[in-house]
Amino acid sequence: MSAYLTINNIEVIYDHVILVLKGVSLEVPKGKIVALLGANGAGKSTTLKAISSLLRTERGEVTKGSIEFDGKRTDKLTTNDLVKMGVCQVMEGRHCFGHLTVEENLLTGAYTRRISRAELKADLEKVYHYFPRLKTRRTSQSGYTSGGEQQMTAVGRALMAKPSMILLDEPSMGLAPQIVAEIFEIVKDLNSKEGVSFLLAEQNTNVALKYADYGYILENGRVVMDGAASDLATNEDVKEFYLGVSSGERKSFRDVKSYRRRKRWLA
Amino acid sequence: AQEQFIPILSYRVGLYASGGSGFFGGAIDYFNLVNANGGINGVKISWEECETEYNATRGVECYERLKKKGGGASLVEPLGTGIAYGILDRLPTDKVPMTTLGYGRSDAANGQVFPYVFPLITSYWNQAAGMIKYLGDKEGGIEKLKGKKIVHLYHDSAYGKEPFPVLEAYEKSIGFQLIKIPVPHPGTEQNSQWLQIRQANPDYVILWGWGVMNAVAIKTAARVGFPREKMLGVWWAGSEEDTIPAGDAAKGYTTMTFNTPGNYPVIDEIRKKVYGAGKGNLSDKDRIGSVYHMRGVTAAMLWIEGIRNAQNKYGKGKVMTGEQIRWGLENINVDEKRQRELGALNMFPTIKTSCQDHEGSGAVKVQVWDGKAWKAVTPNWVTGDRAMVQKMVAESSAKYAAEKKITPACLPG
Amino acid sequence: MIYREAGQYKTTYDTDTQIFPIAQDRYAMLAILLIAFIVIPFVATPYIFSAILIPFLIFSLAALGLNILTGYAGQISLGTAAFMAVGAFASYNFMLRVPGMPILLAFILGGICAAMVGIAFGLPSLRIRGFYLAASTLATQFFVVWCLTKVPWFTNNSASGVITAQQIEILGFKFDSPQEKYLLVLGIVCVLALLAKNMVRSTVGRSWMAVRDMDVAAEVIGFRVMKTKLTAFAVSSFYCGIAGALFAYCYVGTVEPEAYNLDLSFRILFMVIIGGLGSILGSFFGAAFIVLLPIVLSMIVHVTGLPNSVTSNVELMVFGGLIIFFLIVEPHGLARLWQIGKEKLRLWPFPH
Amino acid sequence: MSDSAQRKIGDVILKADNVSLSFGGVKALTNISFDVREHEIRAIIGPNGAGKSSMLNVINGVYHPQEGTITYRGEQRKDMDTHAAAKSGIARTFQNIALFTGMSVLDNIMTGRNLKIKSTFVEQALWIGRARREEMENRRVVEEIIDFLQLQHVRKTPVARLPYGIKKRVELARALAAEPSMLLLDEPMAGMNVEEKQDMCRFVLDTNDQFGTTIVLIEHDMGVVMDISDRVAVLDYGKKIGDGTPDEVRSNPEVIKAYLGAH
Amino acid sequence: MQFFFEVLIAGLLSGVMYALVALGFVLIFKASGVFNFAQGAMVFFAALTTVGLKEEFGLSLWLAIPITMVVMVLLGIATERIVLRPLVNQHDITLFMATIGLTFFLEGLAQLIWGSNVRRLDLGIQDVPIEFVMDKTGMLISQFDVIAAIICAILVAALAILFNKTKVGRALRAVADDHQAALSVGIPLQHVWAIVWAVAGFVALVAGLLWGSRNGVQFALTFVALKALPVLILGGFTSVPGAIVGGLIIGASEKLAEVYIGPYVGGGIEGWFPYVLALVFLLVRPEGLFGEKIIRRI
Ligand SMILES: Nc1ncnc2c1ncn2[C@@H]1O[C@H](COP(=O)(O)OP(=O)(O)OP(=O)(O)O)[C@@H](O)[C@H]1O
Ligand SMILES: Nc1ncnc2c1ncn2[C@@H]1O[C@H](COP(=O)(O)OP(=O)(O)OP(=O)(O)O)[C@@H](O)[C@H]1O
Ligand SMILES: [Mg+2]
Ligand SMILES: [Mg+2]
Repeated sequence: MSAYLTINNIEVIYDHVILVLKGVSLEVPKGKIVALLGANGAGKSTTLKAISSLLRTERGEVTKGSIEFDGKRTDKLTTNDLVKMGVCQVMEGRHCFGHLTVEENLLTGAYTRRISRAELKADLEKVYHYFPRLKTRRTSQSGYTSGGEQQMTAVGRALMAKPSMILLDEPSMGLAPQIVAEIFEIVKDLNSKEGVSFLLAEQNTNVALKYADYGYILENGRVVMDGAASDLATNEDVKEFYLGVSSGERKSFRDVKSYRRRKRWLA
Repeated sequence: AQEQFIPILSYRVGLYASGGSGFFGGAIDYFNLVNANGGINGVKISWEECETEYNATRGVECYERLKKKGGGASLVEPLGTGIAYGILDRLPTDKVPMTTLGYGRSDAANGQVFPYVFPLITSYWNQAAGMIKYLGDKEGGIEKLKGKKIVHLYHDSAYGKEPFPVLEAYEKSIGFQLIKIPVPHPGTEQNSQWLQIRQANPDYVILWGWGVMNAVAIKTAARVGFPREKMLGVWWAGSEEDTIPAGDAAKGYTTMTFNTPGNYPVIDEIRKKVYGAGKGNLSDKDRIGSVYHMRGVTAAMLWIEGIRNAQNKYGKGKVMTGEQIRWGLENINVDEKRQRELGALNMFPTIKTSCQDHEGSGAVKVQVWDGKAWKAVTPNWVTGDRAMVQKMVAESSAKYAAEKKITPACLPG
Repeated sequence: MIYREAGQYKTTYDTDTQIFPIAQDRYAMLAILLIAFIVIPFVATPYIFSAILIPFLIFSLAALGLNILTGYAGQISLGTAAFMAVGAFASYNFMLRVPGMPILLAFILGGICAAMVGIAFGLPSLRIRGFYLAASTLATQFFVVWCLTKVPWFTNNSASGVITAQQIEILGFKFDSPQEKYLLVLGIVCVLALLAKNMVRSTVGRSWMAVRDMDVAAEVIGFRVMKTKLTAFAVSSFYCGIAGALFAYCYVGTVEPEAYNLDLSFRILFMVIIGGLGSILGSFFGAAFIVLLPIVLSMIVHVTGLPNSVTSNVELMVFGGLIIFFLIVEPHGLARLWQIGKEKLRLWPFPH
Repeated sequence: MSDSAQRKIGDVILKADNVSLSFGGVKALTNISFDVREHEIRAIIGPNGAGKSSMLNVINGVYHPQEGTITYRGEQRKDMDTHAAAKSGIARTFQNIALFTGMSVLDNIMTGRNLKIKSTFVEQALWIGRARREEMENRRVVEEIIDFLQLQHVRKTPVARLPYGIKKRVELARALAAEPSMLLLDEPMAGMNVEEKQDMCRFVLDTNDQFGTTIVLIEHDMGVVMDISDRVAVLDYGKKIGDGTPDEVRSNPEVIKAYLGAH
Repeated sequence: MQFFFEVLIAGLLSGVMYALVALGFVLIFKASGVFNFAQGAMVFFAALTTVGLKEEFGLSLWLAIPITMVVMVLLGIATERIVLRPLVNQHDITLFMATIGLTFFLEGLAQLIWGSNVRRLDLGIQDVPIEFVMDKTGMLISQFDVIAAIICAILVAALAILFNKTKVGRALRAVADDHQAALSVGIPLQHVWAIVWAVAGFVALVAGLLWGSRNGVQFALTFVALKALPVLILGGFTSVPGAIVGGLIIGASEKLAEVYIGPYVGGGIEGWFPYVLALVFLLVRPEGLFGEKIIRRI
């Protein structure tokens, strides 16, 4: 299986001094869903931003290694070029255009596409179909919509770009369980019907591993484990730390007594 | 090898760049001429320019930077009120004389209080007095101004307010009606002022403007149909830079001046010897002999006279100190004979300075823009009520002396 | 390796909240102060005093004031010069009209007057934000200068509106020479800088920053937004007022209201932004940059021997270009650049 | 439950009666009545846009309802005022992280203690006496919170640089610093993995246990909500469709239909 | 009464001239959230380039103007390349500061190339009262003003359509809200900015020609920006029609104030009056008359 997106041993430094990624390598094969797991601050978002070239806008830079998409190196490409090539990122923390209405937000998603009005309308309807809540709020300025509504807007906006590869940064954050399931169904749908590949940074490990084909676990800026999603889901460590199941049973949140940091793969 | 150093605090960028480049260009052209003619008794002039941007802070810095250069500054001329104020207090300690040709503190004419300041030729107060005199003459006698309306349209700053005491004194003594209308800096918009003027329908408008304000005033006057002949500008509103942008609207507009427009042997000499040798300072040769250029030449001429005076007293062919030049400037005497020698007969009024009178003349002239060039209106030099002005100078400088705890006295030669 | 904090453990919160928690910084600061107070007065020339050091210190103070308002409290102001003018003219009038007024007290009262004007003009900031506020502060700038020009009382009825600063005398000692004035300014600036540092590291400072970063949240936490913003305006204007008075008394001597024009306001804003918003040290860096750069530039361009009409313009272009350049290199200003430099030094010779 | 008995859930301290809030045409809350008892952990759940955050905003005075009344500690009023709410011991965290991005973690948490500061502005400028003592005292409290929430390693980091999950924790720390009697948490566990959620739950439970802090919690993770809360209110597009113990809510058909889905 | 109307109309017409400059600001602010301080310098630069080409190279005005247009477009592109691109996603105030740097650069550049002489610009539009109106009503209305008003109206209409009715317009507003998000959906910030700056250059050229032919082409042209600022805050930074409405209000009220209040307080209040007026408006509507509401939510 050919790799669609390849990350080769990259190192990322913010502000010239803060080393965040210390040699991360991963691949996303064409038409697959790959999950990127890891604790807070592991560097998931950073990895995604490195791919989509948004790093520069945060004064970060890839100092070592390379990123290739579809056989082309991306270091010289701008985010816009990448979107045109089909790579689209849904940023963590929503980032809606606050002064634009929900509908206008969605429409900007299709900026790079040259399509007829009718097609645009159809795509819009599709997004509304996925997220009916957005339809009722379509004329509100998105700055005034609720957190979850903004998250839906952000995801919907990316869908409007009709990408061939979507980088999703915590899509489930702040969404009601039903919608989370909905989003992952959409992911699955797009993946199986339209062959869209996904790189998914997700904290909701449970769901992520359920839908993904392959997974990487990031700790402290390094990949510490990778494997087929099904393997990971049955790995004891993963089960304990990421799925909250130890010795086969889910522990009640009330009963977890210690909040000491537990064993890690790397110190 | 011996050189007399003169710092040039010029401004060639910013709002007033056109004036600065003309004036300092003229001065430097004259330096070059003097040097080409062998210097002052063999002493060549050297100079260094420093860009002040017409900004007080930078001006002070330039002054401080250059005052010790080249064996010490001979004198300074910042051509800007703010800078002049900034260095005023430093002059006596540094022993550097400063000339302020046609601007700055009018009361600095009193050399007992301001030994190092020389508002050579004339000051704002004398100009204001001269204006009233001229307007009176136009009416056929100063008393005929009684009952007339005069608008003082001024740049709303210390500069525009400087002539108030004089104008108000005349208002009282003659009995005309003085209407003061300020224009906020920079004066790019004057519709309301000119509507007010049209409403008041005055007999004359005195335009005490600066920079872009002048051209706009002339243009707006045309828009409201106020005759330009009835406008009388100050000398800072009387250069080509003020009238050219106004185009046809400026025809017939009159202003004060302390130079007689025209051509002079010295200007020809500059054309020939300086520009001929490719050393000219102005990039645009059409500006040779323009108002600002001629003012610069005049200033330089008087400085050199001061230095020459000093040499006559302290030793010919030697480099003079600031202190010695101060004496030289205090004893300038350029009469018509001397003017002829300098190739500048009638280019500026005759001038004779003394410790009591650092101005030395107080005479002014009126010029008119004929659409292409400035022409003198009054053949003779005009002076207003000198006695009145001198009284005001005395009072005002006494106040300054009290504030600064200075005991007025003439410095020994 | 020289710049290591390794081995320096803080055992109390007191030591941790020190202004310079790292020993090397402390020694460096001490050294700088020693040089500034003891060495420089002996070695510097009058030119350096009166054309570089004095304006540098005065502008640093003004920049510090503006930094409190803009950098810490997040209110952009384009009216700094107006507050300086209030300080200068108020001090002048106190000296003039109150017999036997000690000059330092006059400065402080001048600063307080500026603070009051600051509060008055700060009131709109409760509703108006961002660039709307910035543009509105121009009202302060124009109004104050207009007022000083219009009301003759402020300038002691001087015909032209120009005031001449009185002689500076403290406890019988006259500050006349550039050197003496430098020491006076340096002393004042050091004291005020220390006070400012104290403010920004305690609750006042945190309240400013909280309001700057997110005023709604600050309110929810319990800060009173109105009080906080107005204190920032008051303190900032106080500093600017003192700086304005020093500008008149220790630098130019004779001033007209026009000297405190928009140009000056902008100049101080540059200092703050180039130096680093929200950094006391940055105010000094910024002032140094804006005071020195034109001087250095004009000296450099001078040796090229080009005609002045060319060099002046080239200077302007380079000045503008450098501002842009520095912003690109480090949008958070020279202070951040300095900090990054230090961090690199700390890691050196091992990268990361 | 045994420990909830220990915590001695008390009387109702906060009561909202028939509160309605709308923005233009959008009805965020319609006729909601809602109460909170002392020392309990009270959860609010509901689909996106249901009005949960709006409810919190009404409680601490960020939004002012058009109708209804709020009774807090026996005092009935039309609406709350943010400052008054803070003063009377209500602290909160926000859904869209509202940290002071330009400040370090430590400073952010210190701001939480601003209401405890008594020293004047002049004292602080001079850094003398009371000001310094208070600073040290508050610092000590804050360090305890930092230890409690395990934020030691980022103490001096500017919060803008922190990853999402840590920011959430800093926000909690800031709220705790105020030593509140009531804590409003708006999705404190969004963007965390299970392990981190477990930690967070521990923090919340411990706060509730040790300080007796009343907690109002919005959360989408049903596991968390059902495990730790005493009572759960369910909102659906501005209306309250359920209220009761976790078990009651879980079996409420209307709630299942609107929110939980078939699980 | 006649006089009152005369002042009023003069004010309204001055306001149109202010609006012309304000439009350039609005354009850039609305499209990128950048408060472009260099607008005044661009006005100066454009006007000076036109006259410079005309006088130094003897080109006809109708050739000089299109060439200047090209220069302004190149300038826009260069600005994006060199100044804005590296500063994407930075704080507003940083970008603001960068435009101040740009101001210095442009001022220096303009004067370096064309010198600092004051020049005259004649567009061939008479700046004298229209006789017909004068005879009928006794009012002084300059032909020049009328033409300026027409040009301004056309510009406003065109820009309003651009922003509200087109895809590019929507993208521009998105950029102003969030640079990073705009990038992430594939809006080519580089092109968008280059276009906007080029259009702003064009607006600056129009303003420069009109103001230049009225006041002479000189450095003071950069100061017309100061007249445009109150217009801008009153109308709202983000509203194209706001610029024109703001211009009319500011123009009329400042003239009326100067004429009717000025004399009682010593005059010269035009410098600050518009700012204070705008401030008062802002107290009621903090985002100006037509500006987008500033969203403050937690
Ligand atoms: N702009 C920045 N400047 C400096 N450091 C940064 C910046 N952005 C992120 N970091 C640092 O990089 C590290 C990784 O952050 P990143 O946001 O990639 O984590 P993450 O895995 O996405 O975490 P989370 O799940 O909480 O979102 C963190 O330690 C963070 O402090
Ligand atoms: N300030 C406001 N202006 C306009 N509408 C608002 C405002 N605040 C909230 N709303 C609307 O009110 C409704 C309820 O919003 P709220 O933020 O309370 O939802 P929520 O239950 O917290 O949802 P989520 O789980 O997505 O955060 C939403 O439709 C939202 O768009
Ligand atoms: Mg992340
Ligand atoms: Mg919510």
